[in-house]
Amino acid sequence: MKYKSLVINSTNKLLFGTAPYPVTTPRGLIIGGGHVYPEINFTIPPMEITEKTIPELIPYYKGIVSDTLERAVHLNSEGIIVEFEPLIEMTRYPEIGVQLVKAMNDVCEDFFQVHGMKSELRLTPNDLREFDKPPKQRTSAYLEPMMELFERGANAGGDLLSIESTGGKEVSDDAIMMCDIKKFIFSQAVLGVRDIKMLWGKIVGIAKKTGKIPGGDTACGFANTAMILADRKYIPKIFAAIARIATIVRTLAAIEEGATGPDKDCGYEGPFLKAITGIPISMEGKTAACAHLSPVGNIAAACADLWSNESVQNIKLLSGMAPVAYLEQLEYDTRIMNQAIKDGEDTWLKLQDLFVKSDSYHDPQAFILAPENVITISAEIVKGENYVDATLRGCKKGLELIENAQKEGLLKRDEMEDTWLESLKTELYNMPADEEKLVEDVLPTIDQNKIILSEYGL
Amino acid sequence: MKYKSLVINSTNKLLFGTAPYPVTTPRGLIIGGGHVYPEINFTIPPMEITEKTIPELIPYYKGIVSDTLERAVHLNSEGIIVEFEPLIEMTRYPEIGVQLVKAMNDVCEDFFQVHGMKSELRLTPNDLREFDKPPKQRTSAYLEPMMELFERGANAGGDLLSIESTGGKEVSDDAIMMCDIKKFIFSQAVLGVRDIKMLWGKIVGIAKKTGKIPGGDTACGFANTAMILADRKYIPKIFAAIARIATIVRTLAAIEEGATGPDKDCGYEGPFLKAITGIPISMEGKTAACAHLSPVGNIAAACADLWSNESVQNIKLLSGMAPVAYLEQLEYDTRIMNQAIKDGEDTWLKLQDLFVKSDSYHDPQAFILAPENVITISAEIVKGENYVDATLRGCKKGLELIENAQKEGLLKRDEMEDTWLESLKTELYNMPADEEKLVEDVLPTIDQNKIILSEYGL
Amino acid sequence: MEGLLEKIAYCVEFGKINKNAPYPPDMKDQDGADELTKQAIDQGINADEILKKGLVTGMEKVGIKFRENKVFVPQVLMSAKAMSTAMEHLKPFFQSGDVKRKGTFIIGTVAGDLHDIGKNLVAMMIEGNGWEVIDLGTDVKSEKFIETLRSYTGSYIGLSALLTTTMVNMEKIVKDIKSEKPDIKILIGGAPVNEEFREKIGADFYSPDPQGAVEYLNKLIA
Amino acid sequence: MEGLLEKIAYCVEFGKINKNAPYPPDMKDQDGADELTKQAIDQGINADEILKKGLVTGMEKVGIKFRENKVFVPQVLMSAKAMSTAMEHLKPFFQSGDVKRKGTFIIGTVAGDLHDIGKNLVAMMIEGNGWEVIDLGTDVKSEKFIETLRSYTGSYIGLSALLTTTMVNMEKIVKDIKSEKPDIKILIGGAPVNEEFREKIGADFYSPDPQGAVEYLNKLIA
Ligand code: B12
Ligand code: B12
Repeated sequence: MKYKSLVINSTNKLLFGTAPYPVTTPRGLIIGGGHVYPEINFTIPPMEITEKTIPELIPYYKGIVSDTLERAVHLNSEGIIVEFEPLIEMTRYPEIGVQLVKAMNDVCEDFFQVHGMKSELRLTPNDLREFDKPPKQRTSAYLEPMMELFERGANAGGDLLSIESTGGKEVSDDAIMMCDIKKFIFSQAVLGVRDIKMLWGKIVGIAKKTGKIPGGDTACGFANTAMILADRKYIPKIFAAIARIATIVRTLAAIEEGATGPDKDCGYEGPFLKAITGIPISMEGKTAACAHLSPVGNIAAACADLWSNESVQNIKLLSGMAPVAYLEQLEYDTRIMNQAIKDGEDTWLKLQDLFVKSDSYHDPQAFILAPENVITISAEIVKGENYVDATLRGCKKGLELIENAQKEGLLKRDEMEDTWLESLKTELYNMPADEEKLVEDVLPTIDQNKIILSEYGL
Repeated sequence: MKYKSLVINSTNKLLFGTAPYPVTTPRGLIIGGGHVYPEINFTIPPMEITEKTIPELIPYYKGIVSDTLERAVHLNSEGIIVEFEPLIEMTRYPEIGVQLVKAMNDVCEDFFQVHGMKSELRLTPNDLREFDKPPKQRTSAYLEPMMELFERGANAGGDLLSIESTGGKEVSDDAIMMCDIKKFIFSQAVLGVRDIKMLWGKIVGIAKKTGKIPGGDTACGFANTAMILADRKYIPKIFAAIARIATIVRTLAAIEEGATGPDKDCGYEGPFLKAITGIPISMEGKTAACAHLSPVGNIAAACADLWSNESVQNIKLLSGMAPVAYLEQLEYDTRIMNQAIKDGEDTWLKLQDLFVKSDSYHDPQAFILAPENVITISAEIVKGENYVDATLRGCKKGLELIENAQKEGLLKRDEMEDTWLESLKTELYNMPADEEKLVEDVLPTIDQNKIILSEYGL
Repeated sequence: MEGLLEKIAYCVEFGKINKNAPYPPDMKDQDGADELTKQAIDQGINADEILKKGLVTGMEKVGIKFRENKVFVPQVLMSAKAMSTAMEHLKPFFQSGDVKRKGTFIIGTVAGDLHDIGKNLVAMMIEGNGWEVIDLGTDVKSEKFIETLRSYTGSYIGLSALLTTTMVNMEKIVKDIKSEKPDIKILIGGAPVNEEFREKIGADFYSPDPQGAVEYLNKLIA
Repeated sequence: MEGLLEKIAYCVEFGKINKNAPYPPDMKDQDGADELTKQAIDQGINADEILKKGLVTGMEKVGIKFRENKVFVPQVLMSAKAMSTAMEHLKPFFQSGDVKRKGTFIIGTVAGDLHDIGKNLVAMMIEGNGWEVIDLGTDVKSEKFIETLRSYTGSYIGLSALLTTTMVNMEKIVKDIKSEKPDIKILIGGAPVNEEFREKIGADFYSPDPQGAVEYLNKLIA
């Protein structure tokens, strides 16, 4: 663990729109520099995607971006991030992805020239390695097209590079379904961290070579999976909350390798990363209800530097196309935040306080995102001697905070979950804080047909 | 004009969540009583609607309402309004509408019994009179099914009664397209007012008879039509702003007839009505971007007692069905507002200030909705000797405020609109402030084939 | 002669109807499209030239400005009024067959639907482009379209719908017309309509705006 | 005898696998589904009864609690484990044909798609209801389904897709299977899938949740 102390250690410095290490983009957005920008994300309805259909895909994607930017101009937006999250085929055959990046970047440049509208493309290639069964995290032939899309896509105009990497998923899915926190921590603090270091080493290399911004990763595939399952009452919310904390170190590892932020939107480890490292972060909350429901609609905004809708299909709503409607919603959300920033620290903190208090006592998953709790938990994490220890400390602290808040009657309790709090506690307090021992403990309980340990250097 | 002075005459009393005359619903929502509730509204994708398809429609509508209420329970909502805006056939053949009201109300009651979830149906029959060409506002055979749906629907569980009435539309459409403010004022202050009085006399009668709440009307068909056209740059925004002011008296006339609020969501005359009469109001802003884009995303919330999404089709988003996603967004929006209310006057005013300042200087249509301007304009309106005079006063005052703000460099100007400001001024200052004279002036310029004046008692 | 046609085009472009018209203020007391067209005819200028080089050219210019958001609808409406006033003078030439419009376009908002603002704009832009437009208004049923088609053989149809519920009626109308006259080209539009829906119901063309319809129609007769 | 089957059902319902299993804590050191099923067989209780009145009944109970959000997935998974452990003892009776499952259900996530959490839940609930389930995993192509169908004639198919892009593959798979075996019933599901899409691609049944699929399958064989 590189970080031994927090970059932000006081609650009233952990705020939306500002980060100790802001990131400046080519067209002049200063992310974390005193302004929150919308990050619009979209996907397409069922459509054939092959190299042959590129001529149809290009105008389609250009159309979405130009409609969206047009609306941004109409609303006097001060700038937006447009995320391109390719569909599988577009990474599998990087030529498709590259051409789409180029086409969309042309639109961005056009709006910059004509209207002075500052926009920037975030390029997030897919992690294809899961298609090997079991996945070959280090030796997969899929790494090649992924890296090709990163490099050629960066050169074609992908100014911010990100990925939602999937290292550890062979174990985490089952761990979530069984609510096995030990196995889950193993998947994150051992497998996840190892995989991220390898992968982000490469991505940061490409960013340096192409002069682009190595944004960051997200534990979407882990903690959001848990969140969605908890939302459907498939697993306890308290498990999802602790699982969220358990993902922090894996995403942190990308920053240790050189990622500078803004991290990827679809995870909620961002506030912890910001406290620990000072990078600007992208977050999503209520206005991502098009992509998934969540218990953190407002509190997610508390420390956001980019405010995202995660993903919406390009379908027609009564008002027009969905990405345009969502851009408008994001823009209005950020207008309030930016107005509060302009009005000075008092108002800034007050608005944050509204975001926080309005959500945090409804659900443990929201509660742990309150800046105060983020700082407390992060401070525990950086005390860790290694990633496992750090994770364990974070999880224990999180559980303690939750338990106390429930006891004090502040945080809503769900009776069905009480026994789960107890069993989580038991598990956490009976777990080794050392990688080697944890591996030894967990290995016999996992299905060796599903995972190749050497692909994690184990 | 019944109202001679303002019920609310200080800016810091014109706030979201509170109204001098709150309205209590049967299941215990107190609208305007210190809490902002979401108002969810939805419509269905293309589907056959006849008495024969009732058996398919019922489970469909029940499904939407129960999914939505389930989400509201999940989010610990303190209550919601569900608006039923029927499709034409459901008013044309009231049996369909009545059965759907009953079915949805059963769901509401069920959630009330099982989960204590307080919800209430707003029933908004369609104004069918336009189907006669030219419309017969008073003698139309269509009035019968409309009133039947009001009455039987009220008895079946439609607790709040509303309509978007269309009196004056024969003239207003052309007036908007030609940006003819004189003709537009005629359509509102003469035709609109006369029609509303007739119609709301009946509706209030039904409300009394059935023991239900006569909510209110909206000038959606007039001012929103102008707003949408301005949004597409078809007409100047400044015309749309003044047209908005010109609609106030017609919707006010419903309150004079006994409507108590909450008025219908899809208009922005609400804040003025609140200032003048003290009723609670329903508003829509950014979270109605599914139904229409707008320049008033945040400022619309400044004085809202209900917060609505106007309408979203029941289509599938990545997260689930659209009405559920929008209910979630509304709930999070209102959580912040309610938290601010809880935190006391300071925070309450500060949040309102953020809503206001973040929008009001971008567009004249937003600007006139700033509480300060609402009060100034409303104060002018109540000085009016009659509806025409009142309207003219309001419009002149609005134009003056806009002009000054533009001159001071506060309000964004659009060069293309400058000549329109001038010509609007000329027209307003050369117009009679007296109904009879206005009628005399305007009659020769309107197409008598399109309107039957006797249907307005003219 | 060139000068006169240019002047007519200018009057149409800026919506100068006739001498008495107060609009636009800076052309006060000058001749308008009305007077100039009469003069052109009196001077023996070919009516077809007056139509194409004068009136349609003027409308095309304002149409382009409208598409580029450089003028508002009322300005286009004034242009359209200037054009239609001038057209009165050309009537005899249409009747004699000396001048032809590009073709006939029949438009209406479908049964059950009363929204007509969008439809009116489409009608106006197509008319201004030199087409004869028959506007059947709102709430129009299949029979009405088919009946009108009988009087105007070889014309094109435009349907508008703003309600998702009336999209079903749009589908029905398309089927009814096509089963009566399979070769008729049907254009559709309105906020809830899209390309996918067009394909589904077997209409021939969808456009989100009037311009697209104008271009499509012109291509059809090219 | 009744008592024993009830106990087995109870063990399945509460996920008591065997004596050594630590879960649930309040059944520590008691016999589990494993031991009790063996006892039942030893006592000569009809294997079919053990399956239906014991195991399936237990799973049904936990299934109902799950649907009503009274238990979480891990609890259902424990029940499923208890059931499958007990099933080991019934194997010989299946082989001899003394006991039959309700039928065979082949399930997989379609080609290009790796999401399997939803599919796994569906598989689990159907299996627990007394069906044989063949889980082909994720990223499954038409050939694989058709091949599997050859070995399990008369079975039913379930397809899952979570990406809008792989919905196209779902369509293809349905077509491929139907053109090979027109009578096969195909069930589909996954977040982006809906009834309209089902109709479009010609699948037989769509359900947003596992319960719907279980009910549909049971109706089919009723
Ligand atoms: C978890 C998850 C993942 C995990 C998957 C883990 C796993 N082992 O499955 C990971 C992180 C790996 C992942 C990867 C990706 N994902 Co993903 N993922 C999700 C997420 C958050 C939840 C899905 C889930 O498990 N839900 C819980 C289960 C229980 O629900 P379910 O699957 O719907 O199943 C239920 C029903 O549908 C039904 N059912 C399901 N199948 C069947 C079958 C039958 C026969 C029947 C009757 C019923 C039925 O019963 C189930 C139980 O009730 C969704 C978001 C969302 N809102 O759904 C995105 C989502 C599906 N993913 C998405 C995307 C884009 C991706 C990636 C492309 C991301 C990327 N950029 O790399 C990759 C694609 C990988 C691939 N090729 O498949 C998008 C899809 C967008 C689109 N247009 O298609 C979503 C919607 C997220 C978003 N909002 O953008 N994802
Ligand atoms: C103005 C308006 C009205 C006015 C109509 C005035 C008029 N004379 O047309 C009034 C108030 C009367 C009205 C009434 C109703 N309305 Co209305 N209305 C609108 C509104 C706000 C704007 C529509 C508009 O004029 N747009 C501007 C024009 C220029 O755009 P356009 O029509 O799309 O046309 C453009 C293109 O589509 C294209 N085009 C149009 N037609 C054609 C045809 C061809 C051939 C081609 C090529 C192109 C083309 O070119 C045009 C120019 O660019 C919309 C909201 C919205 N977001 O659209 C709701 C809306 C359409 N209405 C709606 C509803 C529900 C109603 C009512 C049922 C309300 C009620 N409860 O009573 C009634 C129905 C009356 C009826 N039977 O038709 C809903 C429809 C929802 C749904 N699922 O269908 C909407 C979407 C509002 C909402 N968000 O809920 N409405």
